[in-house]
Amino acid sequence: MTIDGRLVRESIDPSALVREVARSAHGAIVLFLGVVRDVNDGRAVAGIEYTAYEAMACSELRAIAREAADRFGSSDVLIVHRLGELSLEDASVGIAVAHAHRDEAYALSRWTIEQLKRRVPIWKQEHYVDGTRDWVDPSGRSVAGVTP
Amino acid sequence: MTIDGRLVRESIDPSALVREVARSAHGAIVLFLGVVRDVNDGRAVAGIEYTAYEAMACSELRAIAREAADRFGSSDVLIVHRLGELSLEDASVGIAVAHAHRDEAYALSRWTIEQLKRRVPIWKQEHYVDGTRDWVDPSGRSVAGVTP
Amino acid sequence: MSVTVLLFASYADAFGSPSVSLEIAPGATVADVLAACRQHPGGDRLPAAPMVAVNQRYAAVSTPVHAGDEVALIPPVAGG
Amino acid sequence: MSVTVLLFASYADAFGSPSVSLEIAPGATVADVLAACRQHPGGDRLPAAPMVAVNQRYAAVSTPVHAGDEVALIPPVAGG
Repeated sequence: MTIDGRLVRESIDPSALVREVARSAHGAIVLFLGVVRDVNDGRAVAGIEYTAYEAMACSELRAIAREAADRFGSSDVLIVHRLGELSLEDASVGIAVAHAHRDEAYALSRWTIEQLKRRVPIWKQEHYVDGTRDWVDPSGRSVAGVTP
Repeated sequence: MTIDGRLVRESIDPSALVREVARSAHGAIVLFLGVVRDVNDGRAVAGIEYTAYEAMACSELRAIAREAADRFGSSDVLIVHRLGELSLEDASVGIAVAHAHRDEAYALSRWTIEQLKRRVPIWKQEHYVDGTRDWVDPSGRSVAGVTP
Repeated sequence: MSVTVLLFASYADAFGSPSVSLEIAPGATVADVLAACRQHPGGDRLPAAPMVAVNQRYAAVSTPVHAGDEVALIPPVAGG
Repeated sequence: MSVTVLLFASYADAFGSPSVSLEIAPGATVADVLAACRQHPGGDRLPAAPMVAVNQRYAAVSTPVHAGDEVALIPPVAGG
């Protein structure tokens, strides 16, 4: 059984994540991948650097996986978040969940990514095609004067 | 761009499906896998044989992929269904969808699997651990006298 | 005219064959094909309103059937 | 007593450092740590109510801070 969260620096392998959560009791597997897009808020993106408060991010990822598994019962949950320099189309996060039934597998996957985006101390600095860089603040608040 | 549906006889490779729908315009990829479970309706399952009205199943899979892509706009959709003898933990269906945003990617994935289960002329005969076999009828109607 | 009806899964088991050949009158519809199928050995096992495809598309009972059409009875589907 | 506060991402940029060392009184809380941070060069750039973690868990402003605790200011998270 897999209920785990990890930070990695190498690329995320979808088949490997799926393999870790597959069990013969599960009829449905949902894999979510967050991927570096070429445009964000209208600006052309060249790449993203992810950093984290690593010890806390790891323990939050594990806590989310555990809470997800407890919420829906008899599930396998694996969350992997990548750190470092990512290029377009690289996956930054992979969430693999498996459950007997698909209703629960989808709900679990969705709950897990929303929790991750809310709680896990990971940050991203977007590098734009025009050479500028900016910390991304999904909350809309930003540190006055820090962004160029 | 990938908007396609296929029947296959070999095992489904999650990474290959993901690769086909990934594009730099997409920020979210959702992969759904339906997997052979060890129990169905309380009976211990040893394996499943999938058969299809192949020409029509193929065209229905393609039609669903096209309708899904039209519904949510700017999406890549790939549906692969396996036929033949499957063992426990084998994936019978793989649906990979990609969209700029995760809300749409999840909705697309969900819509696609529900349509597949409703429309595509594919049948499964479960083989039970006790040696019996039965056609699975998710609708609850069955052909009188055909099931053992 | 003669029409071949494709059978799959539990229906093929019921009829003991992957297809049956039927004689139907010109101007016949899916309803007529179904009535002829029920006269066939095993046809009594069909449900009240089986799904039917004509030329690989789901058809209504009122859909006309012409010589050369590909007609298929579709058992309850179970993909996924 | 002396407390080291970890800084990340935009906050580390604001302070020009990945951590700051502060002197706070025994019995101090997260609120006191935040007040001391604001006196530091760059501390004026902190938002009104930044998130704070004590020993790698999110903490309230009323959470006590002891010598040896790991205190961190957490900029708006952006994982995923």
